[in-house]
Amino acid sequence: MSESTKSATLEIVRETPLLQLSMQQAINRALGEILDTDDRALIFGEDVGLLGGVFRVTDGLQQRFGANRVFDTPLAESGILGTAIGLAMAGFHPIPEVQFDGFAYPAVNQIITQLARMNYRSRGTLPMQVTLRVPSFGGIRAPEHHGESLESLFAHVPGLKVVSPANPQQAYHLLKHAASMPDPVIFMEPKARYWNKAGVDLAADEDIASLEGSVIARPGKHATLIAWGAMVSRCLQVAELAAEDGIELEVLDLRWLKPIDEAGLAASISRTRRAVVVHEGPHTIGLGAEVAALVSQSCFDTLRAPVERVTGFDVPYPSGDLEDEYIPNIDRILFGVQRVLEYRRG
Amino acid sequence: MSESTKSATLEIVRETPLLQLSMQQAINRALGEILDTDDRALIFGEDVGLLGGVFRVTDGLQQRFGANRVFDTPLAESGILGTAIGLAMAGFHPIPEVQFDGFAYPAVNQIITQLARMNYRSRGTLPMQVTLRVPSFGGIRAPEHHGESLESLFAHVPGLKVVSPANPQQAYHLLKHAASMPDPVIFMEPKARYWNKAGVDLAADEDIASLEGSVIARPGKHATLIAWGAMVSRCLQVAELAAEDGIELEVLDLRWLKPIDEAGLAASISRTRRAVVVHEGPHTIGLGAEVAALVSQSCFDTLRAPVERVTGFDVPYPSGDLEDEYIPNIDRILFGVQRVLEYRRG
Amino acid sequence: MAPRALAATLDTLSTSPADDAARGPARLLDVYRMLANVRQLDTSAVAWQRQGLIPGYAPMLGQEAAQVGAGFAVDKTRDFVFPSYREMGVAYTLGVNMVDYMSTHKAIWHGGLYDPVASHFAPFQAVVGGSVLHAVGWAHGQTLNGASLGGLGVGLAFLGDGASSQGDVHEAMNFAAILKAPVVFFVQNNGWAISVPTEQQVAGGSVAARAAGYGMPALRIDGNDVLAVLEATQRAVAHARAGLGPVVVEAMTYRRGPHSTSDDPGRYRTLDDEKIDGGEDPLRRFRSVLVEQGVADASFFDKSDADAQTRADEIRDGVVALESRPGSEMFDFVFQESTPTLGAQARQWREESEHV
Amino acid sequence: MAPRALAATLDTLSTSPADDAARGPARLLDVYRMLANVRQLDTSAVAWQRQGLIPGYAPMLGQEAAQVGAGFAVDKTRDFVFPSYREMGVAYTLGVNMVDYMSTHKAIWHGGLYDPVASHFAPFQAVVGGSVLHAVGWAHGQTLNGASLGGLGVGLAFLGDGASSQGDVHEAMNFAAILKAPVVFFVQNNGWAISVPTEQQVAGGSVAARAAGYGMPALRIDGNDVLAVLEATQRAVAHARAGLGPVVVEAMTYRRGPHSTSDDPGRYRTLDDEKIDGGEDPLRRFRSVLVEQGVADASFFDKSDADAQTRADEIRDGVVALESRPGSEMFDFVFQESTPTLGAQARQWREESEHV
Ligand SMILES: Cc1ncc(C[n+]2csc(CCOP(=O)(O)OP(=O)(O)O)c2C)c(N)n1
Ligand SMILES: Cc1ncc(C[n+]2csc(CCOP(=O)(O)OP(=O)(O)O)c2C)c(N)n1
Ligand SMILES: [Mg+2]
Ligand SMILES: [Mg+2]
Repeated sequence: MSESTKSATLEIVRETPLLQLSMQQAINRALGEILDTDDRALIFGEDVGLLGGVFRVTDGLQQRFGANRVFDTPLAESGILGTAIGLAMAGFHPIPEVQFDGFAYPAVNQIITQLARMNYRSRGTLPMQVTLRVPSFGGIRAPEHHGESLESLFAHVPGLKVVSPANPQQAYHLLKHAASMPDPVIFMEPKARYWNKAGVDLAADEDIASLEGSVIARPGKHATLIAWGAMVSRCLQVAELAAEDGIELEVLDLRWLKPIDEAGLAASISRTRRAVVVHEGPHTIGLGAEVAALVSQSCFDTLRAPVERVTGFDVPYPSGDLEDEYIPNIDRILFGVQRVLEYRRG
Repeated sequence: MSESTKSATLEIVRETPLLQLSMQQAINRALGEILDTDDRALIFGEDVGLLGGVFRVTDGLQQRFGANRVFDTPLAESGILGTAIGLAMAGFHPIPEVQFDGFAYPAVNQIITQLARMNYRSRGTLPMQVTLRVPSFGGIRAPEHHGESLESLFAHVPGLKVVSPANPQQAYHLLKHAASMPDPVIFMEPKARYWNKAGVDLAADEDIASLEGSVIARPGKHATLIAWGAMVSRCLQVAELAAEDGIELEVLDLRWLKPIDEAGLAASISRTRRAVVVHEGPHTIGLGAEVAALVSQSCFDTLRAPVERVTGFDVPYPSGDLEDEYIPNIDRILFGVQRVLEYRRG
Repeated sequence: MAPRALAATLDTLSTSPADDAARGPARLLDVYRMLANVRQLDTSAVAWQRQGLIPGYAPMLGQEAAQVGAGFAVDKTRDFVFPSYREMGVAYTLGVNMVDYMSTHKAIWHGGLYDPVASHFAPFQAVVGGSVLHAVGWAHGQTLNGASLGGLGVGLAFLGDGASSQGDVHEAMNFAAILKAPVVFFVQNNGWAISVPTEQQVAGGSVAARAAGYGMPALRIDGNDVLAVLEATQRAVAHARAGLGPVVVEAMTYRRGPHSTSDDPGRYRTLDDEKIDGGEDPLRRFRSVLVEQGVADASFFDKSDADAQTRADEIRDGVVALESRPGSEMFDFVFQESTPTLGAQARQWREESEHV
Repeated sequence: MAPRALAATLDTLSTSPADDAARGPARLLDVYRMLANVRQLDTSAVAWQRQGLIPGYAPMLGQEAAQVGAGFAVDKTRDFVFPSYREMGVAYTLGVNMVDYMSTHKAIWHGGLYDPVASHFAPFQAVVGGSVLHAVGWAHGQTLNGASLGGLGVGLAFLGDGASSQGDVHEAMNFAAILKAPVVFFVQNNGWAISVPTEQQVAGGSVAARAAGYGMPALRIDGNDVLAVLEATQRAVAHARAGLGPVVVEAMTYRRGPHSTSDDPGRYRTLDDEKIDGGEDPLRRFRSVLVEQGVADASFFDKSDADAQTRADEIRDGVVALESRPGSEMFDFVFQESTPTLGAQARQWREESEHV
């Protein structure tokens, strides 16, 4: 997608100083603006009110918009999603939060059988403008179920759109964009990146097209690393390291996990001819499998090595102490890069 | 897997007449034997008792084994699975039924966060010998949610094993094998095949190895069709048709959807050099993506065309009238075959 | 199984001003006409299935009083009904286009072809307990919108005794009571969830009895007495409309037919059970009332039944005429804004299946 | 928030023969010693977190009476406890190895390193409401096994006021009542679910009050009175043990500390609120009782507190000494019988991470 490259460039060439925001602040700011401009928008979930959410992402919003617009619910995720669906049927724009990814499972029935199908079932008469925020992925040494990767589950479900920002700039704009869409969007926030500050250009959202598809986070020519969420910055680190050895890795930030930017993937990999997809979730039938299958098909003639997948293992997400063994670390990604670079047809 | 071929051959060379059973009868018979030989085994779910299940799969079992061993539960799938977990913790061997695939969603939280993790969480001290039967897939013109394909969801989850039989012989033996395993196994019964009769050799289960991995349902050399559940017989039909045109298609019945028989896939496709994977579930991040990714990697040098995926579309499972448009039909599979056969490097 | 009137906290529920009108003779005749329509269409639909016109159907024989009574209490200019899969009688009473409603049983479109927004009747829905929370969310939306003249719009969730076992129903009742949402949980306790009798389903024996645990009023009523249902539902709706919060109405009725056209009740209950537990036919009961009150006579019933037959025949013609929806609609209705992937799949489908 | 003793259907619950023994002086001293141990370990664990020894902890300050009282009612030769994530005091009372228990807070192993089978204490579990159904299933297993001399083994599910909102808890109560399973649902109503007070969580205000809807007896007790908790739990256990079915015990208590070491209660309640709502410290209350009854004096308390400190220090040493589990265990415990895929992943992990 050519826009992708454009928006990446944008960050480099602009001159006015950027606001330094953490992703948590950027999302908080976007939510405030959404509530401000769309009075059908409602935020609710567990502890999103007075507490401002366990990650403080909704900090100050109840104080600012009142307890009708921003409210705490009882502790029941299916209830939260089911209520959101009913509110959307009544013409509201719910922006529910599930407190941690691992607690989206109790809501899966409502998400799959109801949220994702209501537009279809009603033949388009009951659109589901529901923006579901899910603090996602691991890396914060949290208790069990507090760091999971549900993108494969969500993105497999027809009727859902899924997006994950990699940095504060994206988080701000992608959330506003997602919230403007008349379809259910699952917004997966990489919680390991909540506190990292980076420049945000609040005015850069004029061009909707630049918010669709993937972006090239770093251009390169020897192989493409494909990642999303917190793995994007890790891949950028890997690219930095590899550059010291003269290896130029392109980093493609997928951003939209559904729909997947097939054209963007094909464009990058037909140039670099080698691909490594990196994700935190389990390997088997992870989103990496889809990416590998797509690329293996679209770049069949140009690929010089099998697509490598560096992913979480097919094991339950381990406790904090072992999390660095589980989440793709720099070493494992480098091994993957090495495999695609050294591959020779047998 | 060499055993696979052996067992396939077995069906051809044996001389004693086989019992003609439908899959529904074969499963019923297997369940009866399991209850007979393992007194820790319990069957429960909605309407599995007096009614014998809506598909009559548990017909007569309550009468035979009593209402302590075979019992109806209240209408709550999370309750069924959660109770099963507790019974397994108490040393029982639960064989719960979820009435239709689409009603497994309410149980997903218990399945993913509890059933699949209890052995891990307890460091092997609380094994989960739970055999969950799920009438699966479409093709019976049923109401909404009565025909879904949850294999991608299940097989992605670490800690679960997943298997789907393609014919009565397999159903009988695979269920008994699955039930003998000390880990949670999801047994996906292709409901469209419940009523088709075929020969069953009750005595053929001495060789456990023959129940693992995939089987070659029909040997061929021009391309491999990979399928499971009800799609196996459809692929066999396709192979029959193609043979009239001199095209010899191999049909690989995957059987185990987790763990996937990577060696069996590689063996077949390194011979045929072309692969089409066929499944009913949605395309994106379907199990077909994993199969395509695996094969694209393991057969990178030998593949002569990109792996084709002929699958359900990324749309909610449609109503009966459109189901033949949704489930891969013979035409669509043949188009897929054509694409892999006619592919020329650009 | 004999349904007995049980008014848990009846006193807290104000009587609605509509009650008297509900008992006026014209209204009573309307109610009967609708009962006759529903009975006829239900019986016809079973026949259509036997004739191969539709692949399946879930009869509501015996539940006409519960459904028509409840339907008459709905203000379809501002209330909204959240049905399950057996609410044909509610749909009919609400004026849903019945050909479009029946389309789901013809396997044309899962949610039905009717317009849920215009009908104030949510799409047909098969996940047991799945739509109950939607009623709560929708109702809370009415609170947020603020009451207009005459009070709040009320969400009516229809669920069965079986559905009451689902976790979602508990979450819905708790959310509704916490939010003070204007919802009526209308439980048709028809004695069965497929083959499982209420005693093995509903611990304690009554869904209405659970309401107290949420601090919610409840009415447990004879669901085969159409006027009792109408009155109870009106009172419940009035309570919710006034902003006083949710109410449970448990209508004790009986599923006189099979669970669906593919069910075989002989496996789990005898014909004698059915006769004893089913009690008197709700239509016959209402007919006696009308005759006793001198409101109607045999010619009225004959005429109503004949009209019902005519309407059922018209609906049949409509259902026969219904054609499959074009396959392209599979792709069209997934999203409001489609995606490139879906567009590509639709194109491939057209090439391979429509050969265009 | 002042906890009041409310005995919903107390009369149906027989008094257990153990009640008197429970009040014997030796037992009373044991109870106090355990309260002191638990208070000390809890306070220490918070300190460990501040010192960076463990990454996080969920304090149970203020809930000692509820947890120790309940723990003393458990027969650990045949009952089985299904905890959530805040049941340190129950674990301690049951004799769970506390270093192994604390390992989960050190982020060593999610379920804890203790042996749940030997301890009769299920793995540490963080999904709110997630283990309640397991207690029901396990308990039904005891029914199927048949009562041995002295009655059935009882499953004790520990849940919070927040957890009571989960659909699973409803399904569990309904299943248990239908199955007449020997389960005690022990609710610690500590006033809060993170930042959400019980009033916004539990419609109707009481989890115990819901039991009636399932035809189940319930006891609502002062959860800060350790003897009241012990007695109520014993009665509930005895009821279940006798095969009379499930019981709800709602212990009204107060979470005096933050939800977890990363929580900041100042955002949602004031120190004044805490003082007023928290009431008197449960340890101090029990101390007064012991002094009044002449069972213990200052030297006993000093000694108990000092011993508790010693034990906490020992546990600290154990926790400090705990090393990370080898990464290979990620693969070892997924299944009883591993798979080729997992084997290959483990090999690759070893090559790339352990360089073997
Ligand atoms: C979540 C879910 N589980 C199972 C089913 C299968 N099923 C359809 S209807 C039914 C019984 C429903 O009983 P009840 O709620 O009493 O309604 P009734 O059929 O009596 O109208 C069952 C088990 C379903 N549709 N949804
Ligand atoms: C299913 C689920 N949703 C959300 C959470 C996040 N969470 C952890 S504890 C908690 C509050 C629990 O409150 P309560 O049940 O009263 O127990 P308490 O913390 O007071 O002991 C929440 C929301 C979770 N662990 N599980
Ligand atoms: Mg029913
Ligand atoms: Mg609490």
